[in-house]
Amino acid sequence: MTFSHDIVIVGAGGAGLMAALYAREGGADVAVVSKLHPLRSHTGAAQGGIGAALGNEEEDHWLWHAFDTVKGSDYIGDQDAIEIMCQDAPRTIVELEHYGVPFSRNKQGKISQRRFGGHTRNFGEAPVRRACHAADRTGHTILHTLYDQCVKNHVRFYDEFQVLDLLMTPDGETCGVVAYEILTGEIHTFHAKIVCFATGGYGRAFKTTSNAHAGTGDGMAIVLRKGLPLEDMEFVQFHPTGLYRLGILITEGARGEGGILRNNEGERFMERYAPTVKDLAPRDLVSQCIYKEIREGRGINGKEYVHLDMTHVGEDVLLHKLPEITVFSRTYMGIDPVKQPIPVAPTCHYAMGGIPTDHDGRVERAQRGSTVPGLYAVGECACVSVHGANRLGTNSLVDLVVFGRRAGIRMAQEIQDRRNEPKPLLPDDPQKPTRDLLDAILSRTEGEPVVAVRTDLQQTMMDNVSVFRNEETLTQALADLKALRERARRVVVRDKGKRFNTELMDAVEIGFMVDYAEAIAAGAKYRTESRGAHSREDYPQRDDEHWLKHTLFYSDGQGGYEFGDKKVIITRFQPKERKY
Amino acid sequence: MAVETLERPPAETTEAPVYEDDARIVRYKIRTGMFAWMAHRLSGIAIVIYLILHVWGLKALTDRDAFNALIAGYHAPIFKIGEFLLLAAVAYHAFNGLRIVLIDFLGWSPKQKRLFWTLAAVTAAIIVIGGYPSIYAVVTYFTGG
Amino acid sequence: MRTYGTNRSNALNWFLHRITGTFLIFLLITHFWVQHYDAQTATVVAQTLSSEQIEQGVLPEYSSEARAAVKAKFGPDATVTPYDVVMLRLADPVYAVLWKGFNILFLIFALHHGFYGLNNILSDYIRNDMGRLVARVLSWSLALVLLVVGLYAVITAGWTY
Amino acid sequence: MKLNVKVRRYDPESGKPPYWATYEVPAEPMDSALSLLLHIKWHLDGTLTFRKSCAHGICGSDAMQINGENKLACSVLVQDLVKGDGDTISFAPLPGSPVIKDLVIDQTRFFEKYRAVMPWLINDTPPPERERLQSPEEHAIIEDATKCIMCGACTHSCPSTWADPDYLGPAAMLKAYRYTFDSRDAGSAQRLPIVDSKDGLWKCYTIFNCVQACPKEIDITRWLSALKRKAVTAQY
Repeated sequence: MTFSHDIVIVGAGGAGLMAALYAREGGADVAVVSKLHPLRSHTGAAQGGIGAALGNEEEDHWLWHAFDTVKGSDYIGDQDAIEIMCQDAPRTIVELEHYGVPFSRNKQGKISQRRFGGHTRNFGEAPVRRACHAADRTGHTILHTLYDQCVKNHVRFYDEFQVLDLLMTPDGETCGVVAYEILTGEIHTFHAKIVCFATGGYGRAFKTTSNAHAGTGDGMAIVLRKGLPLEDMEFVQFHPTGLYRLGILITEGARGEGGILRNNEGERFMERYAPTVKDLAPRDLVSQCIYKEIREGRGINGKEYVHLDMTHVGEDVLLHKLPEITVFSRTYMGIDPVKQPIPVAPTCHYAMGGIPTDHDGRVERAQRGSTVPGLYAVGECACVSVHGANRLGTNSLVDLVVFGRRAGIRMAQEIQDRRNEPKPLLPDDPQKPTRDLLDAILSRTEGEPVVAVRTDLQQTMMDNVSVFRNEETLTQALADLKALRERARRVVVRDKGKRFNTELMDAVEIGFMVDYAEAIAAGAKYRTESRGAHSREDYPQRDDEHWLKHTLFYSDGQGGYEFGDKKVIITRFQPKERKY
Repeated sequence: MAVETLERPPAETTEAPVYEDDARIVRYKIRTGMFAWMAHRLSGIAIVIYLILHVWGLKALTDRDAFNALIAGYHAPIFKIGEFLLLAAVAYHAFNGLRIVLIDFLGWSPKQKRLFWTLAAVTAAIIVIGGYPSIYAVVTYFTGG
Repeated sequence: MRTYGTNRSNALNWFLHRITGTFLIFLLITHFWVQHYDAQTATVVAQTLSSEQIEQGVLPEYSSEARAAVKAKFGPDATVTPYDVVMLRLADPVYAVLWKGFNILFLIFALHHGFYGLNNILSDYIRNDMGRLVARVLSWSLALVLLVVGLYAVITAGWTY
Repeated sequence: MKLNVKVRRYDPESGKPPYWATYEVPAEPMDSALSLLLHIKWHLDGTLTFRKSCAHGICGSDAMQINGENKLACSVLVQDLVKGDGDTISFAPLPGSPVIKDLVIDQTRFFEKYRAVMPWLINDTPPPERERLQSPEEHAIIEDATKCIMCGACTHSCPSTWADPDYLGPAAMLKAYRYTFDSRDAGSAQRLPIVDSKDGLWKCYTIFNCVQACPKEIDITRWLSALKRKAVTAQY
């Protein structure tokens, strides 16, 4: 069946819903196609807060926020985009509040704000209260409120439809997507003037991750397969405080409320690495410090974790400001954070890189201005780039809402401008590649199960491409991925049915995962310096002379790839040494 | 076929059925709340049936002999047992009803489990004390006392 | 898509259900006390009669207080049957109005409470609207009949005594 | 330890009614119930179908009936379900909605009810330049209700829902509460008539199955009672 809409948004997390809502309010006919029900999206797992220089608790200025973001990005974030984001953030948060997001409040009845890693007052002087929050369920409340608003505004939802292909005319104009309806096993074509990807991150490519099972980065791989690039894929954020072994996130807000990291000697080791902000240093730094402590034998009981000590902050703070993580610790670790420290270790958390876009979410083919007609990307799957080499805590939600909003407004405008044009023509038999792909998997009777391939992929990425990398591990990872690419093409599924065949979707996803995992590993090997979350043991220094630039990864889909470069935009803040 | 969709049209293939269990009562773990509710409903139904018979019986109030016969009938052993069960049903229904009112009107929902056990104890005491004469009468009747 | 929640408010009935329920607790206690525990007025006493006795017309034996009260009221020759014990209260006009008022209130509250509850159950388990309507009409009709019967009995009781 | 995992299976394409399948699964006491299902799907039987996503109790995908009670599979641990080796854990789909396949239910009706209660902030006065003020006390009234993840464990644990599929159910009415009692909302005149109806509030008999089932430990009954009182006072 063919569905026809002005705009098709793929993915229904914070970015997708924000774009849908603003595009809808701009008068466009918007469909949101998502492989999960929108409320199951991973935006809901964002805990600690959303940063904006509202100044509700103390003096704050958007320029300070911008400076922190630039410094956090290790000077590779595009400063024009960062300025837009930090300037837009307060207004956007106020709009979210008007939509009904139940933010926590301070005594004056204003939105309550708290400290977060890397956010400082007056260009790095001391930590500042900037993270607006709803207890430690900030993403959850934003996601639900946005969904409520989209329902109110009659956004059309296609829930549990997995998009498998992007449709483009021979001239390179976007004309729709092909999606697999999980419920019925039918393949559908969505015919549209604009397609917007909001498919989120790829944390599931790593063994230990805070990301959902659904976080398989489908959108990035689909775009990559169309010959479009992925930007800065080597920058993978590891959140310093995931629950040991499980990877479930313990928000940075825990340290914002006073939590302290300690090694096996009980030492507050962050004092040594970041004397000014201590435990509230940015995530890349804290993750690297934890790994160093563990390597130097100061992990707890000789194991690969350290302690997050919350015992001194008091039961009241834990129960009212951090209730979720208190429950997580109790449920999954059997630990009461009121009385005992929480065992934590870095966990794969966020993709700084992604589909390159301009400030309105329009996807770019190569250099700035080379936009792909009708194609947008927002959220974690996109790379504007505001996060550069390392994202600051709270800035993911800021990115979602600010650029989701801008893309939505821009898309509605574009639909208005193009209202007299017909939709670009669909290619002949648009569903054929998808049908062939699925038929090939379903007809195979001999081969490995998906889980074997996925486990090996996650293991090699974890061993070789995580917090610390070097030439040797990255070469190993690329060799492994080459073999995994072949294995992923030969996976077999036992479920041959049409109704709700999740095993079939797993088999498709493993193909996607190999594609962008290669972009991550190859990008990491290509960038011979250490910057932000990308830490090369063989090139421990930042190298602004050669590497103050973005990388663009192009793939031929067969394991062949090449790189392009893109200039970093610097407006106010000249690169200097990054010290906290 | 291109569809300008306002509401999503139904999928084309719907041969595979969904399985819908039409049962109105589902097997589920019984905790205090659900037990209280089930007992409340059952006792309620019992009391309504009694109410119907009782009010209907009031017709006898206009006739001396009929009324005396009716009351005499109430003293048969089977009615004495019924009397006890009625007391139990009424006492339970009354106190659990009180619990529901406290929950609905005063927002005592967080205390509902404690409330249940407290009122259950009170109800049990009332049933024992209030039901003693009926049970005693039946026991002495059967033991020939 | 089905439309939900389009009919009229049921808040009043729900509220009354709780109010009548609460009142019924106190009314019941009084009713029980008078019928079973007040030695002067109890018509049902802790005594068991065999079926033969009932067939022979044996009546329950009342306490000395009840017997004394009946004889004091209706004269030394009066018999002490359940009917007389009831009439003890109803024969006195002032007292009778109080008791009749009490019983009428009790009757109305009990019928509303009981039949509203019954209707809840019926409407829960009957799914189609027609079935619900039929059940509702039948059950409330029964309640109405009982109300008439009950009112008649309570009001006329003791007139001929 | 080894556990016997009983799963209520239903394959619509086989034309057969649901049946119970048993699998032997190795498990640790601290494993979540979801990990048992993942083990079956990944290593024993790939056709087993269930929803899952975040795996730590915030997305609400994997609500199901576990050992006869509705729970989130990812938020309940093996040690809380069994005593030891060789014990049995049973998994069944949420009761009261049509089953699509195995543990996957059709949530169409569930979300129709959610939509029916107008689950959004209604306030026609032009918003101020900055945020609308709300005191911490006013925020505290709705905070518990904002924890809801719409997993459906509550609505599908409610005997009123089982008996009458048209009953709005706790999840939808909790949403109604969340917005009606938001100090910024002015829509109770529109929202209350929906919940004050034969499909709504009055079929809540304070059974507490919903509170027991809620993985976020929301005292749903408490908030529905408050909504009932509001509906009554709004009438008179």
